[in-house]
Amino acid sequence: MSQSTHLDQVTIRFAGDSGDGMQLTGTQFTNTTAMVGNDLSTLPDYPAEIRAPAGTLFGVSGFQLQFSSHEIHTPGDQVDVLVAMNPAALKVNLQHLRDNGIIIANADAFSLRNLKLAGYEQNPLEDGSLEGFQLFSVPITRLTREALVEVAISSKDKDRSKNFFALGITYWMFSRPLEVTLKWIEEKFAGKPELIEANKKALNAGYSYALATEVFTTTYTVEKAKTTPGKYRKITGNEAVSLGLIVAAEKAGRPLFLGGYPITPASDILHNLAKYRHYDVKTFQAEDEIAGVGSAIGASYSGALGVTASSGPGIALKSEFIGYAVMTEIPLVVINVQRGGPSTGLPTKTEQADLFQAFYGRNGEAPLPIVAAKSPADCFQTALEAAHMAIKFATPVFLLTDGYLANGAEPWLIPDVADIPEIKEPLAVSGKEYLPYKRDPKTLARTMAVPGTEGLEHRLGGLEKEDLTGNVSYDPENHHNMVRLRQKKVEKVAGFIPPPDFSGEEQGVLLIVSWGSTFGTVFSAVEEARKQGRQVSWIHLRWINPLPEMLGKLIHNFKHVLVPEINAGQLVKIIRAEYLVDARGFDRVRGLPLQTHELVEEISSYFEE
Amino acid sequence: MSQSTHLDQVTIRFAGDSGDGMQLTGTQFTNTTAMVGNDLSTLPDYPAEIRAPAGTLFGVSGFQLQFSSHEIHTPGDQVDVLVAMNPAALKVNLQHLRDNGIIIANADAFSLRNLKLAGYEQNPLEDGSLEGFQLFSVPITRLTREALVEVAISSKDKDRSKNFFALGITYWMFSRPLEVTLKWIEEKFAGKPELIEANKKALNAGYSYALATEVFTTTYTVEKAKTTPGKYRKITGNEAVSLGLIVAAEKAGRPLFLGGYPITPASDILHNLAKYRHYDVKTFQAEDEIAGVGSAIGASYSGALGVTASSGPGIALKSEFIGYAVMTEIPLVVINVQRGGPSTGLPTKTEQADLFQAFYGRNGEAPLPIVAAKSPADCFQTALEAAHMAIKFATPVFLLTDGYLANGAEPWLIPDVADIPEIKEPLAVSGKEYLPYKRDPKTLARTMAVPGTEGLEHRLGGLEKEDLTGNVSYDPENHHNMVRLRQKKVEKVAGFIPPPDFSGEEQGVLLIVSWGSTFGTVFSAVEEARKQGRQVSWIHLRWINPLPEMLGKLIHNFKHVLVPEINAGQLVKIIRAEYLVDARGFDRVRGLPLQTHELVEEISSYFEE
Amino acid sequence: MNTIETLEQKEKKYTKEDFTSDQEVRWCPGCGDYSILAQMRRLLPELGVKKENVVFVSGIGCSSRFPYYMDTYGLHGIHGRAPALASGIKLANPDLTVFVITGDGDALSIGGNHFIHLCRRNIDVTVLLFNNRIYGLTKGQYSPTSERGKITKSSPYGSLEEPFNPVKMALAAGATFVARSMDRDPKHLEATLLEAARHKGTSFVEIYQNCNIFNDGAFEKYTNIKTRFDNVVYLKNEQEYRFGRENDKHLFWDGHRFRVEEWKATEEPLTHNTDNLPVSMEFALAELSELEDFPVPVGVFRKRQAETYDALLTKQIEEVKKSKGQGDLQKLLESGNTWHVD
Amino acid sequence: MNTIETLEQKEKKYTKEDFTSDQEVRWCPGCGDYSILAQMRRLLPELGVKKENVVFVSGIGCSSRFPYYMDTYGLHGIHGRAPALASGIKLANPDLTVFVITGDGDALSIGGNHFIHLCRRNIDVTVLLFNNRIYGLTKGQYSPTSERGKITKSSPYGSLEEPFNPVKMALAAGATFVARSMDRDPKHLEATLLEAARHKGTSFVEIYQNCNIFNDGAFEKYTNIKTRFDNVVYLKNEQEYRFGRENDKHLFWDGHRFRVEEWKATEEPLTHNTDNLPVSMEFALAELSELEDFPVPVGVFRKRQAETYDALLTKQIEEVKKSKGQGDLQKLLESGNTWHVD
Ligand SMILES: Cc1ncc(C[n+]2csc(CCOP(=O)(O)OP(=O)(O)O)c2C)c(N)n1
Ligand SMILES: Cc1ncc(C[n+]2csc(CCOP(=O)(O)OP(=O)(O)O)c2C)c(N)n1
Ligand code: SF4
Ligand code: SF4
Ligand SMILES: [Mg+2]
Ligand SMILES: [Mg+2]
Repeated sequence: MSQSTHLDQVTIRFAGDSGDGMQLTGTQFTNTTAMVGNDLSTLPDYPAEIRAPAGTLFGVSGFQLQFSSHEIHTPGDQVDVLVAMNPAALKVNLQHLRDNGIIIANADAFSLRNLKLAGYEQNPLEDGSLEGFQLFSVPITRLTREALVEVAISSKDKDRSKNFFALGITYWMFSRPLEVTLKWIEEKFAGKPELIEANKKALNAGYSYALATEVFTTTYTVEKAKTTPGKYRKITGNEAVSLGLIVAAEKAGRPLFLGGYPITPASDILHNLAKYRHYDVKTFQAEDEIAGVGSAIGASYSGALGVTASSGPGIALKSEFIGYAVMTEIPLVVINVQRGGPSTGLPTKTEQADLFQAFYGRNGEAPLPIVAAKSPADCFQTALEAAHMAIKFATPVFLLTDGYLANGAEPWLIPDVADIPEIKEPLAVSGKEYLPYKRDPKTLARTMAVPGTEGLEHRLGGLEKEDLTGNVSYDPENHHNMVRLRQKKVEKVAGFIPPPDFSGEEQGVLLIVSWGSTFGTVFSAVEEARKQGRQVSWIHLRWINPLPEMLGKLIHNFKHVLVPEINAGQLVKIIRAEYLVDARGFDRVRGLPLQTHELVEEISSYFEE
Repeated sequence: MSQSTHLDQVTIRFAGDSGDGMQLTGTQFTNTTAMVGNDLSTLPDYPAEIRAPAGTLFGVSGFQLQFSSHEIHTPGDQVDVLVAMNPAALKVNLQHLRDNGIIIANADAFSLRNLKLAGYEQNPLEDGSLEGFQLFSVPITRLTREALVEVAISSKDKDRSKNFFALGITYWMFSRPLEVTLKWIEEKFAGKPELIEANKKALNAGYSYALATEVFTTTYTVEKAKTTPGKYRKITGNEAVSLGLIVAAEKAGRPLFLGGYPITPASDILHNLAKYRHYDVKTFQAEDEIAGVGSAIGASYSGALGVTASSGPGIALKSEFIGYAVMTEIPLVVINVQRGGPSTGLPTKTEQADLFQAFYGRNGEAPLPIVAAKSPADCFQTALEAAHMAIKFATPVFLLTDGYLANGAEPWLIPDVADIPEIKEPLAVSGKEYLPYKRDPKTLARTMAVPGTEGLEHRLGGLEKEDLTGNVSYDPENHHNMVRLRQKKVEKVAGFIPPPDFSGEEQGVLLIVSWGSTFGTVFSAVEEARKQGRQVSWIHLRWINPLPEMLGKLIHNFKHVLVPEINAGQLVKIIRAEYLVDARGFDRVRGLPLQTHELVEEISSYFEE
Repeated sequence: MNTIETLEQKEKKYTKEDFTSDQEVRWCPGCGDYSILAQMRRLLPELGVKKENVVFVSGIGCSSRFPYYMDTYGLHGIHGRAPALASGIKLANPDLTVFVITGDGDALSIGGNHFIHLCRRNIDVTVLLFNNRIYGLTKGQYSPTSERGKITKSSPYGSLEEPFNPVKMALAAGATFVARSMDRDPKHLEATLLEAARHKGTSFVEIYQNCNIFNDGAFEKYTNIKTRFDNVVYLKNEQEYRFGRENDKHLFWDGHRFRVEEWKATEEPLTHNTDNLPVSMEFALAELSELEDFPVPVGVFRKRQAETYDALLTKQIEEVKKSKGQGDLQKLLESGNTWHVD
Repeated sequence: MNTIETLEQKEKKYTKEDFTSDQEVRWCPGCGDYSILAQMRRLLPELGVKKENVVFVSGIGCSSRFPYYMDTYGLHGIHGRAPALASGIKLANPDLTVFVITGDGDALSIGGNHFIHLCRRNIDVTVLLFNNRIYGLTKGQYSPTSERGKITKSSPYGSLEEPFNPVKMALAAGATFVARSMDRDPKHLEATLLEAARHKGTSFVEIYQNCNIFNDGAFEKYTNIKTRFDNVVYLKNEQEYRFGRENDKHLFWDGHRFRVEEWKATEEPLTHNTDNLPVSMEFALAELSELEDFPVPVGVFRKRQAETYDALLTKQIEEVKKSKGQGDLQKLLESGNTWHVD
C-alpha cells in the first residue's frame, strides 16, 4: 500500500523527443495543477528544430513546472521529479535533478540505438549509475500498447499516446484528478473517437498502473496555495499580452491593429490576436518586420491602437520606423519578446539582452518609454499600461518580455473588466484651431487629429518639425528645442505610472535592483536570504524609462547595489550612469532563467565581509 | 589707393541661392587659400532640397571657411566677411556676422520680388539697418553682364558666371592669385570654349573691379601658416575616408569591396570609390542598405576588405546584419557619416547623436570596436585603423564621422605610402588543422579561412557557435562563455591602437573629454581658455570602444569633467557609468558644430567658483 | 461596404485651390513633379470624395515631398516604406482614399518588396510612381530603372545592370490596375490618375517624369512634339493599337509577338481590352518599352475587378461576428479553464 | 575570364560522400528537404568544380539549414538576405560557384526585394527556392505562396491574399534561367539543378517541397503516381507540351492562350524552346500553375545567355586599368591640387 506525504512545493520536469508531446503533457499537468489550487510557474524548453530526428540530444524537448502550497515565482532551480521518455532526455536533464530525486523512465525507449544516439555506452537504467536517485523504470510503450489493444488505430498512433500514460502516473503520484485532461482530450480530438478513446485509456492506464503496482510507494500532496480569493485561470505571457492589448484598445475606444511578422518566441501574440476578429481586432501578417511596424504606425495614424510584436532580430529591422514614430509622435506599442542573442542567437531560449536596443537602438536622439513585464500574468498589466502611455503621450512605447515569460505560465486572478479604467485620450475634433505640435503642458504630449476629421488636414513626416505647427524646419534652435522636448515628454511619463515594487528597509547593506523576468528568481532568492537573516532590500522596476523618481534617493542609502540580469550588464550601466553608485551586475547569460541558489549565494557574499 | 592690413585669421562665408554656385565658389576660394599656404577649415551648409525655388529662405546655400596664419581647426564661429548673392542669403546669414563685419552684396538681386520672398519689408541695403557693418553693395549681375557683353552665350548663361565675379572681388580683397581657379575653369569646361571665356572674364572682371574702383579701400593679407614641411593637399572627410580604405586594402593585400546605398551625407564615399576601378576597388550600389552591408559581409567572407557606409537611418537598417558579423566574426568596416536625427531629421546637417546606436543598436550582447575621426584629414587615419582592427580582430568596426567632417575640408600633409605599415593578418591555409573559432590568445581573434582554400571547408551562421569548432550550440555554459569571449575580444583592441590626444596637466580643476568632430572647437576653446589663464586639461578620444586604459586613472584626478557633444549627452553617460565620476555634458544640438565662444564661457564657469 | 459620404451627398464643390496647402513647393524649377501635382489638384474635385478622407503617403525622394503640397491628410514616410504605412492606414480605416506617392528608387530599389506585396494583396490604394530613372534627392545616382551603361556619380564608368520594367513587375505581382502616363501629357495624366483613383484595388500608375537636373530629357523621345507620335502608342479600351504622326501605323499581333505595321482596317480589328487581356498580350505589351523599334505603350494595361484585401478583412470580421457574436471582454478574459479560490 | 581550375585538370573524382558534412541533419523525418539534399550531394561531383570553390548561402528557415549539411564552404545567413551575402561573395571572388538556398518565406516574403534584384542583375549564382507554401521553422504560418483562404495559426479564418507565382516573379525580374522541379521527382530534380548550376547568370529553380508537418500534401496532386500524369506537363526543350497518363493530351496555343486538347500529331508541332520563347508564351506558361484545369509546368521555362554582372564588373575593371593604368597609391594620395611647405 502506498503512503501519502505532504509537500510544500515540487518541481517536475517532463522530457522526451520533440515528437513525444512533452509540451502538451506539461501543459496538461499545469492545467490540472492550477485547477486544484496550487500556485505554479512553468518553463517550457524546446529545441529550435521543428522535429529533430528521434533520439538525438538536440531533439530533446522539456517542460518544467514548479507547484506549491505558497506563493512561488520560479519554475524551480532543481528538479524533484524527472519524467524521461528516452535516453537522450535523461542525459540532457539529469544535471538538473536533485540528489535522491525521482526518475520515471520509459524503459522501452532505452534501446541500443537510442542509447547510442544519446551517447551512452551502457544502459544507465541498469548499470547502477543512477544510484543516487529514486529510479522507476517503467515499460511505458509496452504497457500503453497493451492498454490500447482493442482500440482501432495504427500501432504508430498507439505509441503516440504513451505520453498520456506517463501523465497518468504522475497524476496518481501527486493525487491529481483526471477530469481536466479527460475533458481536454474530448475537445481536442472531437470527431476522432478512436483517438479520444486511445488517449483516455492511456491516461487511465498510467494512473491505474501506478495505483495498482507496488512499484510506487508514496503519493504526495501539495496543499492549495492561499491566495487572494477570486476567479483564476492559468495564463502564459504571450496570452496575457494579447488580452491586455484587446482590453486596452476597447478601453481606449480604438480598434486594435497588430502589424506583425512571425518570429520565435513572439509569434503566438500574432496567433492569439488573429482569433479575435469578433473583438474588432485586425491582424496583418506583413511581408517583413519593417512592413509590420509601418502598417501599425499607419493604423495608429488613422485612429487605431497600432501594435507590433517581434523578437531581437526583428526589432533591429524595425528600428528606423520606431525612430519615425518618435519624430511624428504617433502612438505605437512595440513588444520585444527577447530571446538569446546576438544575431539569430538562441531562438528558443530566454535572455534580457535587448534592453539597450530598446533604449538606444535608433539613430539620433530618439527617447521613448520602456516597460518590462515581471511575470507571465504581469504581461497583461504591462500591455495595458504600455498602450495607455503610448496613447496618452503620443509616443512609441517598448514593452519588453522574454521567451521565458512568453511561454511560461502561472495562475492569474482574472480582473473584472468594469474595474479597469478607461483610457480617455481624446483626438482633436473639427471646428477648433488645430496645431499638430501644440502640447499639453502636463504631459508635453501633442493631440492627434486623424484622417476623416474635417478641417484638420495636416502633414507629418520624419524631417525635423517646427514647434507647434509641425511644419518641416531646419532651424538650429528649433531643433535643439525639439530634441529637449521629446526627451522631457518621456520624463513626464513618470507622473502617470504605478510605483515600482519595493520591499525591505529603506537603507542598509544591500539593495537589489532588478527588472523583467528575473522577478521570480529574485523573489525566491530574497525570501531565502531573508530567511537566512540577511537584511536585503529589493526594488523591481517595471517602467525602466523613465526610471522611478524615488530610486534616486533610495539607492544612495545602501552600501551595495546589486543588479541581476540575464545579459552582460545593461540596466546596471544605466543605473551607474544615472546615480553614480558602484552598482554591480550579477549576470549569467545562459539562455535560461537565473538560478535562485546562485543568487542567494551572491547575496550572502555581501554580508560576509 | 588701397591700403594693406595683416590679419591673423579670417572667416568668410559665401551665401546665395542653391542655384548660385556657392559650394563651387567656396571650394575655389578654399583651394586657392590652401595653395597659398594658410591653414584652413571649411563648413559647407546647404539645404536638403536639390534646388529650391529661387529667392526663398530655405533655398539658401552657404559655404563658410576660416583661414589663418596659425593652426586652426574650426570654420569659425563668427563671420568676418559675408558674400550675399541675394536678400534671402543676407537674411539667413546676418546673425553670424560679427559687429563691423564686411558685407559684399549683389545689389541687383535685391529686387522687390526677392525682398518679399526673403521677408524684407524694405531694402536692407538702403534702409540703414546694416549700419553696424561695412556694407559693399555691388551691382554684380549688371557688371558681369557688361563684362561678358562680347561672349557668345545666352544671357541666362552669363548670369550664371556672376559667382566668379564675386569670387574675383574676394581674391583681390585677400590678395589671392587667380591661377588656381583659372586653371580649374579650363579643365572643368573643357570643350566649351565660350563658358571658359565667360567664367574667366567674370573672375578677372570682379578682381579688376575691386582693384580699380574706390569702393574697397583695404586689402588683407594672411601669412602662410607655419606647419610641418612636406607636400600638402586639401581634403574633405569623405575623400579622406575613401583614400584611407584604398590604402588599407592594399596594405592588407585584400581587394576593397564597398557595398552601399546612397544617402546624404555619406554618398560621396560611394562616388569617390567608384572612380577607382584601376585600384581593384569594387563598389556595389545595392538595392538598399541591408543588401549593402550584406554584400560587404559576403565579400569579406570571401577574402576582400568589406566596407559599408551610410548615415543614421541607413545604419538602423544595417543593424541586424552588423550583429550577424559580430556572431560570425567576419571583418567589416561600418562607416556612419552622422547627420541630424532622429528619423530623417536634418539630412544635410551635422550631429553626433549616433554614438549610442553604434554601441548598442543591435539585439543581444553584440560589442564591437568604435573609432571616430576628429577632423576631415583624420578620416584617412581612422579609416586605416578601423580597417586594420576589423581584419586583425575579425570583427565589425564602426567608424564615426559626421556631416561636418564629410564635407568640411582642411590641408592634409600627404603621407608617404611606403611609411604606412602593412596590415599583416594571415588567413588560414590548407594543410593545417582548422578550427574556425580557435582564438589567438593575444587578441582572442579567430583566424578566417576563405572559400577557395582546399580542405578548410566549414559552415558559419548567426546561431550561437560552439567554442573552437564554430558548430551550432545551444549549450547554456557555452553561450555564457561566448558572450564573454566576444566582449573580451573587443577589450583587447585597446592594446593595438594609438593613445588618445592629451594635453594639459594630469590633474586639476577641469578635464575635458571629447570625441569626433568637436575636436576643432574644443581645440580652439581650450587654447582660448588657456590664454585666459584657465588651467584646463583635455583628452580627445578617437577610439571610444574600448576606452583608453589611461583614462580610468586620469579622470579621477580632476574636480570636474566636462564632455562637449553635439547630442543630448551620450559619451558622458558612458563615462559616468564606467568611471563613476560626475561628468557633465555640454550639449548644443543644432545641426551645426559647437561654437567656440560658448564652450569657452562654459569652461570659464568652472573656474569662477 | 463603402461608407464614404460622397460629395454629392454633402453638396459642396471643391476647386483645385481646396487641395493646395500653404507650404511652398520645393522642387527645382522645371521639374516634372510640378505637372503631376497640378493634375492631382485638378482631378480630386472630380473624384467626389471629401478632402478630409484623402490621405497622401510617400517615402523619401524629391517626389515624396508631394504630400506637403496637398491640403489633405498626409504622411511623408521613410525611404521605400510608404506601402506599409498606406496598408495600415487603409486597413484601419477603409473609408479613406489613400494615395501612395513614390519614386523609382523609393518604390523599386529599397521599397521593391513592399511594392510587390501591396500589388499582390490588392489593398485599395492608388500608387503613383514618379519614374525619372534617377535618384533625384541624393543628387543623381542611377536607379533600378536607369538604362544599362548609365554614367552617374555612382557609376562613373557606366552601370552594369538591366533596369526593371515597373509595369511588368506590377503585372506579375498582381496589381489589378496598371497604367503608364507622362508628366508632359497633362490631359492624359489627369484622366489616367482619375481612373486609377476610382478603381477599387491596388492601382498602379507609372509616370514618366523628367528630372531636368540629373536626367534631363530621359523621356524626350516620348514627349517632344516632333518624335512623340512615332514613339508612343496610346492604349485605349476597345480601340486599336494605332499610332504615328498620321495615325498610320499600328501594332499587329502575330500570335506570339507584336509587330509594327502600316495600319489597315480589317474586319476583325485587334482592339485593346483592359479588363480581360490575356496574360500573354499583357506582358508582350509591357515588354515593348524595353525594345528598340517599338513605340512605348501609354495608358491602361490592366483593369480587373477583384475583391480587395480591405473589403475581405471587413467581411471576415463581420462573418466571425455573425458566427461567434460580438466579442465580450469579460468572457474573453475568462476563457479556458478557470477555478475559484474562496 | 573564368579561372576555376576544373576537376578534369586536377584529375580527382568526387563522390557524394565528399559533399556530406559531419553535421547531423536536423529536419523532421519525412521532410521533402532530404530529397533535395540528396540530389545536391549527387550532382556536385558531376558539376566538375572543386569543392573548396563551392559556397552555399542561405537565409533562415528549415530549408536554410541546408549549408550545414554540405561539406563545402557555407554561410547560414539571416532571414531573407542570402542574395545580398551571395552577391558580395560572388563579386569579390568570381571564381566561386555560389548557391543560394531559400524558402518561400525567406525568398518571397522578407527577402522579396533582394530576390528580384538578384534576378535583375544576373549575378552568376544559382537559387534554389524550397517552396513548401508555409513557414516551416516558425511552425506553420501561411506564406506568400500559400493559396488564398489558407487556414493556419496566423490565419485561423483563412488568409485573404493571392499568392505570388515565384516563376512569374523571376521571369518578370529578368532571371536568365528559370525552372521548376519537385522534391519527389529526384531524377528530374537532379538534372534540373545540374543544368541550373551550369548556367552562367542568375539561375532560379522553384522546388515544390513537401512539409509533412505543417502543410502535408500540398503538392500531392503533382507527385502522387495516380494523379501526377494528368496534372504535370514537363517542359522539354524542342519537344511538344505533351502530358497525360497515356501521353494523350497536349497544350495547344491559340494565339493568345494555352488550351488543353487531345494530342494529335501536326506538321508544325508547337515545341518548347527555353532559349527564345516569346515573352507572351513564357508568361502564359507560368500562369498555368494558377489556373484550374491545367497541368502545372515542370522543367525549364527560360534559359537565356546574357552577360553576368560579375563578368561585366571584371571587364570594367580591366578596361579602366587599360585606359588609366594600374592604380598607384602614392599618385592617388597626391591627386588634385598639392603644394609644398618647406
Ligand atoms: C533609409 C534611407 N536610405 C537612403 C536614403 C537616401 N535617399 C533619399 S531619397 C533616395 C532616392 C531617391 O530616388 P527616387 O526614389 O527615385 O526619388 P526622386 O528623388 O528621384 O524623386 C535616397 C537614396 C534615405 N533617406 N533613407
Ligand atoms: C528577421 C527575422 N524575422 C523573422 C524570423 C523568423 N523566421 C525564421 S524562418 C521564418 C520563415 C520560414 O519560412 P520559409 O522561408 O518558407 O522556410 P521553411 O522553414 O518553410 O523552409 C521566419 C518567419 C527570423 N529568424 N528573422
Ligand atoms: S532633382 Fe530632379 S526630380 Fe528632384 S526636384 Fe530637381 S528636377 Fe525634380
Ligand atoms: S517543419 Fe516542415 S519544412 Fe520544416 S523540417 Fe519539418 S517537415 Fe521540413
Ligand atoms: Mg527617381
Ligand atoms: Mg516555407
